[in-house]
Amino acid sequence: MMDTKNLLEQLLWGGGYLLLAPLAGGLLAGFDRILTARMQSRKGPPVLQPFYDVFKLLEKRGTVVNGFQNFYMICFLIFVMLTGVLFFSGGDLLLTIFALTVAGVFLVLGAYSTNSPYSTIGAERELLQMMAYEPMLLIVAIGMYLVTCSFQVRDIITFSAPIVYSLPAVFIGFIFILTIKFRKSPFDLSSSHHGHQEIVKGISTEFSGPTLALFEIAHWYENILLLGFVYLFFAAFGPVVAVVSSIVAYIIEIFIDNAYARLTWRFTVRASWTVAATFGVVNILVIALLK
Amino acid sequence: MGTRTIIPFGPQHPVLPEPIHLDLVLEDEKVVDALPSIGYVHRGLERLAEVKDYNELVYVAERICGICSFIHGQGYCQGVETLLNVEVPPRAKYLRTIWAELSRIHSHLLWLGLFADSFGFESLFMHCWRVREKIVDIIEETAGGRVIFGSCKVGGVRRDISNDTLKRIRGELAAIESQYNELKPTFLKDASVNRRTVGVGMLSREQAIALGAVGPTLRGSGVAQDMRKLGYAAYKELQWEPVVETAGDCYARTVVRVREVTMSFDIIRQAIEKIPAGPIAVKITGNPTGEFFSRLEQPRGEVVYYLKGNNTKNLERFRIRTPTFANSPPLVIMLKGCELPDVPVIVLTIDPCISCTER
Amino acid sequence: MIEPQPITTIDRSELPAKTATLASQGWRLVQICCTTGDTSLELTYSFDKEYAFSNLRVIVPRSDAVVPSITASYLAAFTYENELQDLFGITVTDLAINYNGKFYITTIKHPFLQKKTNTPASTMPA
Amino acid sequence: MAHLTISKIITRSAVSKYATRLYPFVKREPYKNTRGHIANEINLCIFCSLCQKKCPTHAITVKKPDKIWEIDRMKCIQCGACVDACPKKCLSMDQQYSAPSPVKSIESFHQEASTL
Repeated sequence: MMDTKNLLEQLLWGGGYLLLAPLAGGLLAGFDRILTARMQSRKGPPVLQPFYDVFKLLEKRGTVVNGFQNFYMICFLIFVMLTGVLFFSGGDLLLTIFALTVAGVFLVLGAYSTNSPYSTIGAERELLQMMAYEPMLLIVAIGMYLVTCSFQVRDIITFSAPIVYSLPAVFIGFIFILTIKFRKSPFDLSSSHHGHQEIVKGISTEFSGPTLALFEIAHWYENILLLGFVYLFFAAFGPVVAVVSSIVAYIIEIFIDNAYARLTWRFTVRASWTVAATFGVVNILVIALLK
Repeated sequence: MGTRTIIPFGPQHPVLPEPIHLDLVLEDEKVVDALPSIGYVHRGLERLAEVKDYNELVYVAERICGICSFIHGQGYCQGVETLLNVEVPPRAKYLRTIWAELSRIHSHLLWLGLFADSFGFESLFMHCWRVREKIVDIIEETAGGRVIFGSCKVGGVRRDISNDTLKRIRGELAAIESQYNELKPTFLKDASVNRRTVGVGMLSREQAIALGAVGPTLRGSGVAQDMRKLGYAAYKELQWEPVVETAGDCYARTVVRVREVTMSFDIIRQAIEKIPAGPIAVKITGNPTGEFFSRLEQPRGEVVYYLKGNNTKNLERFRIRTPTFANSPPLVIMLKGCELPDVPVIVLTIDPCISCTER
Repeated sequence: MIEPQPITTIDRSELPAKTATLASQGWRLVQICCTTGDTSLELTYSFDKEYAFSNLRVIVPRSDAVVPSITASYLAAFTYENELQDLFGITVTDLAINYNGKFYITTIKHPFLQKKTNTPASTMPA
Repeated sequence: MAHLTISKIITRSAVSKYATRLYPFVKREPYKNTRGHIANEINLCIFCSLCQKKCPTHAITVKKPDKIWEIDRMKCIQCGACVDACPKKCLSMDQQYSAPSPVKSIESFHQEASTL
């Protein structure tokens, strides 16, 4: 049964996510660019640069190859937002993961609809990436269920003991696939970082102007959502420690991004399944046996 | 068998911003065929030789390419000097050696950076270029330009480097070399880098010879051939041996270049120690006659200048065969059967210089 | 530093056989070069084997500018031979990979055959 | 085989000052030899037009009757051939690069009659 107070709280959190996630995500992206630049001995842009970029993109004239392209991109953004709302209002973790997959599928459809060889290859790679990270995401959900006996985020977040203590290996596995989700080296396969590599930005090649801005904003929403997952592992330590832990996880991802070459999809799938099978499954078996 | 797609690679966005175009025929992500086309920016510099004074042509030769600029000028001058029967003073020979090796270091560091970029290693790319910048500074201090030296002329060199400056540069180079040494393990030992280079783009020794590969592409396949062994400039008075690797893959070609940078540092050190005093140029009289193939080792490989003089101010024929031109057929063979993500990596291992090729 | 650079002048009909011999002996094709004369075209094929340098020369009249291809023994020659076709208007027979005049796309057909003129200053490249 | 081989360099870079120069605000001192642009001490010029003859890009035009010496900055490649050729040594290589410009322009030096 849901009382009014609970509903209000959910609305507050969901609404708060919708409003604040792009702000936080954009700032995070700006911080990412500065830290990356410093790791490369450069000064880097101002922290607000991602916002400038997006505003500039929004002002540009949109060029589309296929009318459906924009429709798919809007669906992608809406589903990412929906996923975030589900998660932050304390909804079902499993549902969140599936909604995120649906969002991803819309992105892939958008890339396929353009008929460009680059985005087709990018879309194929994106599908392979989804194949690579899905098992581990499910293991995260199952692991959390085993520990807390609930798939509801609101129950997981209020669980008394830090989940990371019970699921250390699952956490490592999750950090591993976060690299794929954040589109960072060594797994930035579907959208190569620089425009002059083999697939010329791949999945986002044919998106421009306002549509590309939507892609960026969706990516900010997505990043905050993913850091929310990290938060869950540390929730019992209190909000400050948990937020700091999420930021540290992000810094680790930036570090990995700068310390690795891009690898191939074969390796990505093999490696992430191996990680899921060893770290994830072993951790879950241990938990299940100890219960 | 998957459906075949043709994906254009270049001319607008190849790995390095230069206009080479490859039509890649793909089956899924496997490259079944690669067809190169060039000629987008062909400049016809060879014909310019027929209307320009042979002394002025040095400036044209230096501008064939911005990266291997010095050696283009040097090769042209050596060719004309041979036709004129002129012996360059020893100090000029040493200075040419020092500048040529500086340009080799800066070219290889540039390549190492671009190569890192080809497999998506942005930070390694930036750090290679950070080190390269120091070399470019030395070049600007001694020659006046960052990449266009403008220092060679028929009969010698145009400017001297004082012995004090040379000593100071030796110290600076030692510091630069230690910075460079920090970067070496990432190319040689890093797991993610090795996964992208080892066993990729195989070229056997026999293929390399049959297809006319030159430079690090040839040496990476186990052929010890480095045109500096012909003994031009001061090379025959210095201690060095061609760098050879036998594996014939992208990794081997990387190792060749990584080791060559170290060797170039060493050659410069030796040259600074041995450099004799004396004049830096001789006076040139007469007009070139006869024909000569001037062969030099560029950072990218053997370059051949064919000069034919007819006892006038202009050369009758000036033909430049640049290393990238010779390395294109091996590239096509290496690309067949590779995976799409390996294409930029393989293309870069021949160190393509399209502006040279489009002379 | 002057290395011997022997040049052997041969007839164009001997070319495929001679290059096949060189290829079997492990010589590497260095370059193919064309020099334009008033009535003839002079082709020089250069080879290298362990720093030894050797050349074959074929002279063909401008009116009958046809040479056999050497791609049978040296596949790599296709770049040079396409260059000969596009810039010098030489017909290369039995060329393994023939771009049919599209290797260099030039505004003037066979630009290297044009008469040498003193380029006026205004048209010099900047 | 090793992982994270570059970690030492990127960590050190992240905590120390960046290596790049904030160019328009911070400029490096040019070297003594830097080939920036050609300068002409026009009052010493005798308008012999040797520089015009030696210039490989035909960037220099000398108009002896009008006592005008012109240089097309966009054509000039800073090779310094004119400086080497100049008999009066009125031409020199300045260390500052010529400013970038969206239009091609020819810079003229005019010698006042009174100075001769």
